[in-house]
Amino acid sequence: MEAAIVFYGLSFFMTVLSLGVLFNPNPIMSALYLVLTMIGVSLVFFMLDAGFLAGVQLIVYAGAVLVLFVMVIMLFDLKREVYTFSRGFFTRLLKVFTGVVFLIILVKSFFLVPETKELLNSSTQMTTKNLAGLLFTEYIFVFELLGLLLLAVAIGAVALSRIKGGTHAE
Amino acid sequence: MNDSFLFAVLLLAPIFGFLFNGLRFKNKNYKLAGAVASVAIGVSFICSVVLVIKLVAMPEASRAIHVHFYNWIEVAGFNANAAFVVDQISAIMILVITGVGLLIHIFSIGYMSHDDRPSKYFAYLNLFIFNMLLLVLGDNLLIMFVGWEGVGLCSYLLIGFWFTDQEKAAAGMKAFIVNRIGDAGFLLGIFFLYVQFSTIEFSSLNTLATDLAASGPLGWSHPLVLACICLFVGACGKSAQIPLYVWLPDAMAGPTPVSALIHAATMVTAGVYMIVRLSFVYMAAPQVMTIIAVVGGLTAFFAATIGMTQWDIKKILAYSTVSQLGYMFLGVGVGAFMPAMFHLMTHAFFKALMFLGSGSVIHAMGEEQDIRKMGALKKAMPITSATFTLGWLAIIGVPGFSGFFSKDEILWFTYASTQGSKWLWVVGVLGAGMTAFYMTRLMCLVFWGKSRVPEGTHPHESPASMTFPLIVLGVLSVVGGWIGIPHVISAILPGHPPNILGHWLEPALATANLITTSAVVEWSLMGISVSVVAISGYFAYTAYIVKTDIPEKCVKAFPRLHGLVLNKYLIDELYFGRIINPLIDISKGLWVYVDVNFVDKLTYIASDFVKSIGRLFGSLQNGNLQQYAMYIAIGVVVMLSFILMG
Amino acid sequence: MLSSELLHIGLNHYLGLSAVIFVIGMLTVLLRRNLIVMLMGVELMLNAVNITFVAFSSFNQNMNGQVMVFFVMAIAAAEAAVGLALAVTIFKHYKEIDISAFEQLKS
Amino acid sequence: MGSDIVEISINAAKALAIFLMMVQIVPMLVWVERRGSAFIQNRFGPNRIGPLGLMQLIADAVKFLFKEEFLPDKKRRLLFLAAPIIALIPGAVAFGAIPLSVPIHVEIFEFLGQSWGPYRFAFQSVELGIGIVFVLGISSLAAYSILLAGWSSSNKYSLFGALRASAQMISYELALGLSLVGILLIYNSFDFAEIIAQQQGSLAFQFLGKDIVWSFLPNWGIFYQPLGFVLFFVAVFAEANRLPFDLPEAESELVAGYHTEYGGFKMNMFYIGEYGHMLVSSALLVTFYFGGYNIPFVTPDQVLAGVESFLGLSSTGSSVATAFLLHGVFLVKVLIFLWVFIWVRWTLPRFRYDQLMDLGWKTMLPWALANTILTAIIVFIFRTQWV
Repeated sequence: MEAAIVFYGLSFFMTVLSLGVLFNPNPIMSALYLVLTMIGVSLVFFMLDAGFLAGVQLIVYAGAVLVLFVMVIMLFDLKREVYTFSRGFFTRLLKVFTGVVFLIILVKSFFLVPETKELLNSSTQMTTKNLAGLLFTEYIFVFELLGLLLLAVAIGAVALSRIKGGTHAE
Repeated sequence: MNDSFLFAVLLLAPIFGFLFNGLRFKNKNYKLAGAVASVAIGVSFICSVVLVIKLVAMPEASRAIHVHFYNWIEVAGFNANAAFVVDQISAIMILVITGVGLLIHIFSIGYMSHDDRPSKYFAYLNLFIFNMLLLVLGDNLLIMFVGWEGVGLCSYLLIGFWFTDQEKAAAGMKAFIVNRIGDAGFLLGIFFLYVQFSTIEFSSLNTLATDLAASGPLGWSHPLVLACICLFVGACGKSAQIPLYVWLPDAMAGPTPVSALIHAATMVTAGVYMIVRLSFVYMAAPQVMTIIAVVGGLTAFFAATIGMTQWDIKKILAYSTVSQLGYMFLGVGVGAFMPAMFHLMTHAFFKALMFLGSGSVIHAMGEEQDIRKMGALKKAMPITSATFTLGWLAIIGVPGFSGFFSKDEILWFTYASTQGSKWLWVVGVLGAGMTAFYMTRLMCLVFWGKSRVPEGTHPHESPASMTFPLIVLGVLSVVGGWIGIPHVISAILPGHPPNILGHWLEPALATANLITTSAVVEWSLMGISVSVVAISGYFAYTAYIVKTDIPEKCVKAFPRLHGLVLNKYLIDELYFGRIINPLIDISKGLWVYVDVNFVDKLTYIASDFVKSIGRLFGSLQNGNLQQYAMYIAIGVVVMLSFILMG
Repeated sequence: MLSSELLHIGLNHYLGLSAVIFVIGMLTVLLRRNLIVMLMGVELMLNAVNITFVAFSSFNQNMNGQVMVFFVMAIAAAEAAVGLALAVTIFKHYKEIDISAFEQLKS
Repeated sequence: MGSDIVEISINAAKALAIFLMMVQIVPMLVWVERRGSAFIQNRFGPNRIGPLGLMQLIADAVKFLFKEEFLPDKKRRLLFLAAPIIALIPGAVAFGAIPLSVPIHVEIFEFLGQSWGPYRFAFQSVELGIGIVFVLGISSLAAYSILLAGWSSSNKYSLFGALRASAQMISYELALGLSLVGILLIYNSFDFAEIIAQQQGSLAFQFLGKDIVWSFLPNWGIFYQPLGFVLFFVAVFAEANRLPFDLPEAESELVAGYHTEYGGFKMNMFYIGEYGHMLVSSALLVTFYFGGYNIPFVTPDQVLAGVESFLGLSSTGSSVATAFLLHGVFLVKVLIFLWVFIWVRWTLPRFRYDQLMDLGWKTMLPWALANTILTAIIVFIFRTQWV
């Protein structure tokens, strides 16, 4: 009962907040709605007994990635947008229609998933230790690859943002 | 040592040399380049020797080392392996290729010392050795074909090595194009053989062909006969037989060691080797063998006549090579496979020796090739002169020298084989006489008589790296013949030395039936040919040393005949006038009238159609990222709904 | 009718939530003109997928799903870094952050 | 939260008390800061109102409450008002997850004719198995209040301050998190209580399978992680935007940085947030490196036994007494660190911004990585059964 109330409340807020991301014409407000959505996702992880991921979600998304977003938006000093959405009435309609159909299909397909078991609260398998174990044994290659990717991205981002142009043109 | 390891080293050592020199082709250090290349070939030579020793140790009936590296092509029943074999035939070939090749590499170090691209030269040379080894070691026709094409390529590259000279570049192209005709024949031959036997491996081909021949004579349209003809066309191209011999004299544009290695000792004998390899197949098609014999005999004769009139030292040797190759084909044509191989080997020794000798002379004369401007070089170049003399004695067939044994064996088979004829023997003997004439003429004009060397040129003896190969080849030219002594001669020699080569090759080759004759006939035939040689040699000596006005008188007596022969029977002009130019005209006509007006228009219609469709769909690709994303989303939706509905 | 089906929170509830968020993220990418907000839409989509991963992982008692979430997070961070760097570059050049600026890049 | 009404109500009261503790420590700290700085700078500081100037705090609070509100234009008003409130949240939530003492065990007792218990009350608002990750995650949200404040002020100094602050916090969060990895490796846990439990008694460790006890040192984390401590200490200063890292509010350059436009009680909330941050940082330092609520050389069980025999209380009573005794020890340690914060502020000058970034990325990060790797190697060598 409590779990249902918490879940439905959280779902409602997350839906509203992500709709805020979609509809708010002010990019900064969009970003802040997104921050709140991320915190909601973190809570969902918490409810799903994935505490470590919840914390990492907070640190990585809310604490780092979205700070960057907000920072960039503030740096550009973007005003409220006159044209929030893309052009073309028909295209817009088609896009929304696609989205709705997609949602219907997704929800329909979820009922193909076989009947699920109870969420066991204190499972011995689902510990952070096991996560780390998997990460450093079975997925070690992917893990190292990700390290390389992040290095490449760091270099690429620095190189990209050092391109001279616009206000920095000589 | 492991067989496959030996094979790998044998094949890869030249490739290593090629890569080493090829990757630093701008380097001008000729000593390093030559040393690396020579060492690479030396390693191959050692491997060859080891392999042959292993082969000798094996029982006579099954002397063959097969090595299978991997499955090269496997398509729907067709199977070609990267497999190699050393048996009695290829053993001789690899010894000749790596041995003579090694000597020529060493010679080249001295010869190319003034060139500015020695690394490139040695890289090509090593690549050639590799391809030649592929050709002779291949266990099936396809590997042989790869080597066949590879040596063609190297030949082209080396003939046109000094490509800044228009004529030399053209000579390279001529060689390549003429060889293409032959190669097309070769490929068709492989196809025919595959159609007939469903295999391209030599051993199974030979067995199957023997079985087929046992069932009775084959008609002209039988695939095997067609295959033999086509393969012979290939051999004609590679081994410079009538009518495809025209490229070989022009090929003398390349560096002289190249002429010695490729256009005298090894590559041009590939055709002979191929036919010997497929001896059982050819024995199943006697009518083709007759063609081969006739073509070989005619080539031997006509090339010799042209050789008598030439003034360029290398051209004379080139025609001599064509003529000698003609003898080999005459040999294989009458079923004298063993003597053909024998002549191939001795020819490799003495012709390589003579080419290298001529190279030494040309080097000494400062790139002068006209024998009218030489003479009396004996004093200036004693070693070259002495070794050249040995080669001369060998090629004209003086008894005791290598050429005598091999050529005489071929002539004897021509006379005595059931597939030979007396007329072919006559042609052969006449050719031998002419050979004696033009070689003696060459000796007289270059080394003996009075010096006609122009002022300012000071001929000198070549360095040791050039004379050493000459000496080794000189020795081989003398003693090389003694491993294949005919039994009539061996009968009168003390100790009755056996015919080592014949004995060695016997299990691997088909043999022709000989008419039983007495030893007297054989002795008398030998006597006739030796005396013909002696007479014509003496005549040449008289004409060019004693009474030097005889040649001019002869020319005046038959001016038209001499002109015709001097211009090589106008064969090149004939080809240009009757074949090449009409082809060019037809092509031009097709281009101007058919291609532009018809084919191009058709393709324009097609391309315009594609273009308009592209424009239509291009409007979808308008650069709007969100529309692209929408396409993706719609695609996902469609796919998911298909999955869910289905 | 408040059936026990609705009150008993199971796997399908979480999947439904993630589907809703995913579609909203997708529409953000499709509809918004601001490049940075589009990137936010991408982040929304990634997080929706993460929710499904964790939900399956928890309900099937299988840790592999959580490992995947870990990787998705790392890649999302990388994607955001590059995306923002691109946005900065675009902004420097065109003085605006509209996605239609990219249309001018075509030849 | 709990199973019955007593447990729930006590837990709720406990959470409220801990939040109030955090809020109430601020005025005291303000007093300590002002008097302390005066002491350091050889002047008097506020000493007129009340004994030792203690009443100055109340006067200040009253003044803050009655100041005139001034707000920017309407568009950004919501965020302008939200920013100071957001500033309070990370400190308060994070502080709630840190155990302040040993849990209290209550035996079964009769009350209102009913039998209650037994209960176990942890001395913290929420007990989490992954406390460290949670605290790091929550404190990483602190950047938003500064960003929002700076942006919604419509003031370029504020915006500069906000951008500087967020860049600085992201940069130092890296070093902060990495310097903790060594502690995690050694104590093998994300749980604060477990980490503290491993720091009781004298310094004892295993070396190549042998147990070694150094009874002259307490079993504190700093002796295992000296480099990690230094890095964490420095990073914490930067995270709290305290001198020498207070670039976001550098008054010589940016007037007052992100809170230039704030006045009255709203500015006070930023102060509370900053001091809350300091409090959390000090508590973390104590928890990780100085044995938490442990009395040096003594284990909590020994304390409990001592209290039982010395005071002669019931088991519930002695549990409560022990908990509050150890909480006092914890508070003393935290206060020492709070004083260190203040002391450093009035001793060191401010960095230049490029020096700050260089220090963060080029010095702290590599050293934190080195510390991680070194610790991993040493832990591997010490823990492996080599024979």
